[in-house]
Amino acid sequence: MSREIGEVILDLKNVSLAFGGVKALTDISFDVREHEIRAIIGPNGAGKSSMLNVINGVYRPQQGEIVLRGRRFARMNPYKAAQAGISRTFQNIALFKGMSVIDNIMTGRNLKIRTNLLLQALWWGPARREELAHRAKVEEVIDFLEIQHIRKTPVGRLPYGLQKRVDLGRALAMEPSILLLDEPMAGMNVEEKQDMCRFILDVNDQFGTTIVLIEHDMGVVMDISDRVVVLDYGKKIGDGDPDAVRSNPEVVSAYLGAGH
Amino acid sequence: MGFFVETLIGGLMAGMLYSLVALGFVLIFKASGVFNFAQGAMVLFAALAMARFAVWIPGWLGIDNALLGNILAFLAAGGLMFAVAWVIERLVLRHLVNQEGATLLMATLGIAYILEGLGTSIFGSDIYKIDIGMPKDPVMILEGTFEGGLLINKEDFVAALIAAVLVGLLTLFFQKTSTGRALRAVADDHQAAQSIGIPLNRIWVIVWCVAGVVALVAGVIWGSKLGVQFSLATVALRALPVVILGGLTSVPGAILGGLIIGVGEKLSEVYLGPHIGGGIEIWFSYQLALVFLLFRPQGLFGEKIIDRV
Amino acid sequence: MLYRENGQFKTSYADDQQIFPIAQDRWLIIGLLVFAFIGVPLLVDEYLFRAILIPFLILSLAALGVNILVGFCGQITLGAGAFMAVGAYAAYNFHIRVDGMPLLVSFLLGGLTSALVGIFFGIPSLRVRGLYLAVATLAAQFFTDWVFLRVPWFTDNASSGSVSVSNLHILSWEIASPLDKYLFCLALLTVFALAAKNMTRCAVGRQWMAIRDMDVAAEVIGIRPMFAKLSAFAVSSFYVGIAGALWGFIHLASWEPAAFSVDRSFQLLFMVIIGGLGSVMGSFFGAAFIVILPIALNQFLPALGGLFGMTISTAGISHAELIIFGALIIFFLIKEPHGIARLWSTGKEKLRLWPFPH
Amino acid sequence: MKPRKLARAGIFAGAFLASLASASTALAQAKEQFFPVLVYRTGAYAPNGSQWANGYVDYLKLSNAKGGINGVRISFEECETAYATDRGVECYERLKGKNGGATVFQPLSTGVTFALTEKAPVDKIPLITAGYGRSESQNGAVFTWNFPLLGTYWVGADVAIQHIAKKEGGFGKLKGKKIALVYHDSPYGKEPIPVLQELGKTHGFEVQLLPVAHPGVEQKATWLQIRQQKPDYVLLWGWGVMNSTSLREAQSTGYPREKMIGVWWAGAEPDVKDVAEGAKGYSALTLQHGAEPNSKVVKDMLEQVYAKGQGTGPKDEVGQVLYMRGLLSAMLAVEGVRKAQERYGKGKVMSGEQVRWGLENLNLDQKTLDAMGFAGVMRPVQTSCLDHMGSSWVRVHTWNGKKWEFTSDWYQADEKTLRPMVMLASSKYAEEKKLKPRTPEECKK
Repeated sequence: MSREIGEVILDLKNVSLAFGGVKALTDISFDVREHEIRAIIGPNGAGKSSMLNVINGVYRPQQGEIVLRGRRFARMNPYKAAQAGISRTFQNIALFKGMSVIDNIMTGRNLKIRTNLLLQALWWGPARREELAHRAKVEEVIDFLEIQHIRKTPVGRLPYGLQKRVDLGRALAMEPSILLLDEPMAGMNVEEKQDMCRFILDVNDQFGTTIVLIEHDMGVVMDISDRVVVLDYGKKIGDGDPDAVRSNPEVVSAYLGAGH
Repeated sequence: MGFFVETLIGGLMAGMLYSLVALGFVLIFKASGVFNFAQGAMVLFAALAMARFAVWIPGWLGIDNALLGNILAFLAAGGLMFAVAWVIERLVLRHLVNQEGATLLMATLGIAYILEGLGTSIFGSDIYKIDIGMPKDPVMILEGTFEGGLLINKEDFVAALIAAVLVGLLTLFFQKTSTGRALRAVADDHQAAQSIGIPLNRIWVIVWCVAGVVALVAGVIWGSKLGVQFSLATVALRALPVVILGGLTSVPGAILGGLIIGVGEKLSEVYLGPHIGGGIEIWFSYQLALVFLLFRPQGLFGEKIIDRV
Repeated sequence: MLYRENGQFKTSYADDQQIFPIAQDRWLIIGLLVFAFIGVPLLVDEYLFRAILIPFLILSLAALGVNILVGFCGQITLGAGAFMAVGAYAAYNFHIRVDGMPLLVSFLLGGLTSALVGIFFGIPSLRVRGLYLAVATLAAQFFTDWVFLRVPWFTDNASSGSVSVSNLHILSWEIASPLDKYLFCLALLTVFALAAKNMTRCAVGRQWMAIRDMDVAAEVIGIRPMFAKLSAFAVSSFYVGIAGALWGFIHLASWEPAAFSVDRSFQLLFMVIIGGLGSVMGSFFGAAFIVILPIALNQFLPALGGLFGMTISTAGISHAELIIFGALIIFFLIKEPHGIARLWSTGKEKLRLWPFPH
Repeated sequence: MKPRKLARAGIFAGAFLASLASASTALAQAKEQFFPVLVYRTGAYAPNGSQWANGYVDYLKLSNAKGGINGVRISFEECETAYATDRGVECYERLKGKNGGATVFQPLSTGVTFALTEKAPVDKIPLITAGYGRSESQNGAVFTWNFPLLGTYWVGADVAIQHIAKKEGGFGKLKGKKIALVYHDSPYGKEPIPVLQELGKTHGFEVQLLPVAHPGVEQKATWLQIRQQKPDYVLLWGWGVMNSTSLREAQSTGYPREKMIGVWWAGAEPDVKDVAEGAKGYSALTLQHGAEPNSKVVKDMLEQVYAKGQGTGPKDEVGQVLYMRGLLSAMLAVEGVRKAQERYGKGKVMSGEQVRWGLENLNLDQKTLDAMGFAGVMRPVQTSCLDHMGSSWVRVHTWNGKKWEFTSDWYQADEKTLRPMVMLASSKYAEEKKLKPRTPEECKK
């Protein structure tokens, strides 16, 4: 791989999260380095999605902090996270169902919109130029993901695999520095999975985007990630490069051995 | 002090009736997710039917007994409300399964129009009287304790009593009967209920029937107090803050909410109204509900909403 | 065969992002506008102007405003009447209290005031949603009803609380005849509809729709819910406020708070749901349906009765009107829950493929 | 769209166009004087509105039965307003040009009156608002087309105070008294307030304002306040179901009905009949007439209209208070036309403008009225260009548990108080509208 793994850009320290009395995450710490692909694995209900939700501020942990490029966040919120260059996809595809593919991806450009409401209402000068410039950017994403043929289709009508791709497209349109992927390949057939893998690697490779990913498919995870965190019942039970994790006995008994 | 107590009691009495209308809302919302704006029209329709049947039926059958006439009229009106519930399920709800809340809400408004039009064209648009022998004149009590005594309206008292009994009966119905349990199951989870073999359509008919009976009782009480007239349909708007305050899915919430709103609006009108011009009770109750919502978005007893991603 | 886009190639994104990318649509709309501005005035009599077309135009504008909030941003409101009232009374006060205030300026100020009030009453939307929000907006409705009845300052201390305006003019154009009023409303509506279309295809429109479709995801990609929701409330209330000012100044000329009662709010919500949520076009369809239907029924039923030799009493007609109106609404909701606009677009799509549907 | 749907849509559109066409291409029939009738037979105010409408329409029928207006037959058409201003405006627009043009409009709604006041001058159609509408429109110099015949709310307020003063034993006794006004929270209910406040200042009584929100079924708090404040008198300014609700609440809070006085819109059978005994002792002003089942005009009506099965409403309501109000309103309009014919040609159809002249020069003396069957029902009315009200005779009647009975002598409004207020308010209106009031010379034309 040509890219160079850099310094730690995201550091989670002693994060604990509970809903009511139920503990979702207990005292978890791990870090993410620039340009790497970091995977989070674990059995169902291990707290993987909660982990991503903590990173980009959808959930607020009761304890712990997030350090992003040296800045401490005791409380992250999704908007702040987005501003800081974190974007993500969702496990159950949270696309905007009433909008077309193009519009969905265009929403990813939202933080970069500068003109105000009045100019937009008039479709005038700067607003128009800006809109077209962003459209051009979005077309690049569309080309990259090879979804040109469906750009005008309402996303609600697309098959699952394509929706996942659009979801990724929307996240990419933000030009993120860190990309969180929540089970990007769940429910896909082998071919689709291959495509998706290719996109992930290409993103990482071409744009140098740091990727944090949750995935069930062990083969894929071990293939593409640089380092892996293993969670079980909200606790961290393993952390390291794929080989190290694979040979970690605790992980083996909790997860791999369980016959997933 | 005596006056404060009187206002308080007046508020509680009014609140009890709001609870009754709110209960109709909650029942239907719980079981079918429909925010039933036609509840007010149902109250009107039921009351109109009751008022007219009480005159017509004794006429047809040649009965001279007022009590018997009223009972027959009540039964007939109840039967009519059952028919209405069945027709609504058949012609409207069944075709609107899985639609969005706003669409359903509009559909119930459509139902409200139909019921209003139908009710007034069948039964007439005059003011009609329901005379179930409620005492009209007030009594004074506790004249020793409070200066000038406490004025208690017997009619309100009886009305509140009837409302309380109905609420009690409904609670029993929900807790003790199998139909009641099925209703609660449906309220908790439509699909789960369906998968264990509870027929949704039938449940809907039943719950609309129950709401119809609640509307009938509310209509009889209000009608006997104020006369049965088109304006009864507007009680729905008075009961909305109640359901919001109490939570859309909570029966105890509807009852407690009704009492809070009743007391709140009467106290505000009497003590605050004169300083800012009066006529504030209707918006005051909405503001009360609104302020409350800002602290508890799901209402007093509503289920907490958790976002899942 | 006429409705074809073969041979119409887009060579730039600008072309592709036009309001009507298909040439036939463009011509149809231009034709309609020309007809509305030139054809209608030649054909139509005073009754149609005053009783149908002017109310239709004004309520279309209001429905457009409501659609921005409900259809595009997903925030249900039952308080639209309140914002009409705010717009009307604010415009009235600017009109009479500031000497020489141009009519259009007082309308715009009325709209802006309404927008501010809208933002204020939109604040609960940050905490509550759905039907709870709908009821919360009723608070705005009843509160404004009361304010305009009770605070004499707003009605220029008129003893009855009813206000009236007259001698409306823009520069030297006296807006007096039904035709003038029609053209004035039409011009305003055209401008505002265009602006609405622009907003909904721009960033701000996407923000609204994103909040509507999935608010958590919207926040994750950097849309601030507060800004999106409150801007929708502001823009919507602005539109509704302008419509209120038109309703008061142009249609009624003399009004009381009851003109903007809760019934009006329900009526507007009906329009957007029947017309089509999230569709600019739908607002017009809905307004037409709701404005014309009762009047048509009211006139059509006696004629129908006459055919069968029956005379139906006024009361009978009104009752039948209520029943039929309610039934038609339910019928529409069942047949096409997404509104008339959806029927329209399905129709268009079929036409595009016709005669080869597969 | 499926063809079937298309067809359905087509049928609907066609039907609609046809009905519009029939509406707008007015069938101009010669020799018929067209009376549009704005009514409300549905909605919250239907019980009161229907009775008025029945009386109105019946009188038009009776006039036809008696040979029309000097041979000119009357045609009429009802239009339902549901007491809503915008529907009222639509009705007005629909009917104003029909059948050769509307003679006169009587909307029976203060809200609609306000809206039509702006439109009538443009269309040159007079507006009769007998006993309602804008009080300052009495000034015909400014309100050229408005005719608040027989009385305005200001007259009502003034007479109500006179009546109280008489019961108390003179205006001097009013000092320190407390009078509550329970009113419908709308322009209608607010109209009397300035007069009451003015009189309160003059005579030293306190006015307590208690608004009741539309439609008026929720009055508990209002009556609790009355119970707390214990006003000496309660004036009731309600309409429709609000009136009976007030009486029921008064009963249940124990406020003496004898101390309650209603305006003439709160003193009819629908307001009290279901409260029956509970409303006993309650008084209301009358717009001259009360319930007049024994008057000659009612007998004529029963003989010439109802006996032939042409009556509009139920027979037993003929002669009731609101029925009579409608009947009188129609009579005034008919007499306006008759008067106009005296000048512009007997046996001809009069235009709105001509009818206005007629209404402005109405002079119904007692002899004429008696001859028409209004003996004991009405006192003379004489209008002029500057006075569009014509008379301000008011009596008080009281509900005895079964029917209304007159319990006072005739009162007349105090011009000294009211005239300056009318002039002030109407000149403010003229100023706002940039109208130039008519001078006495212009009136002569």
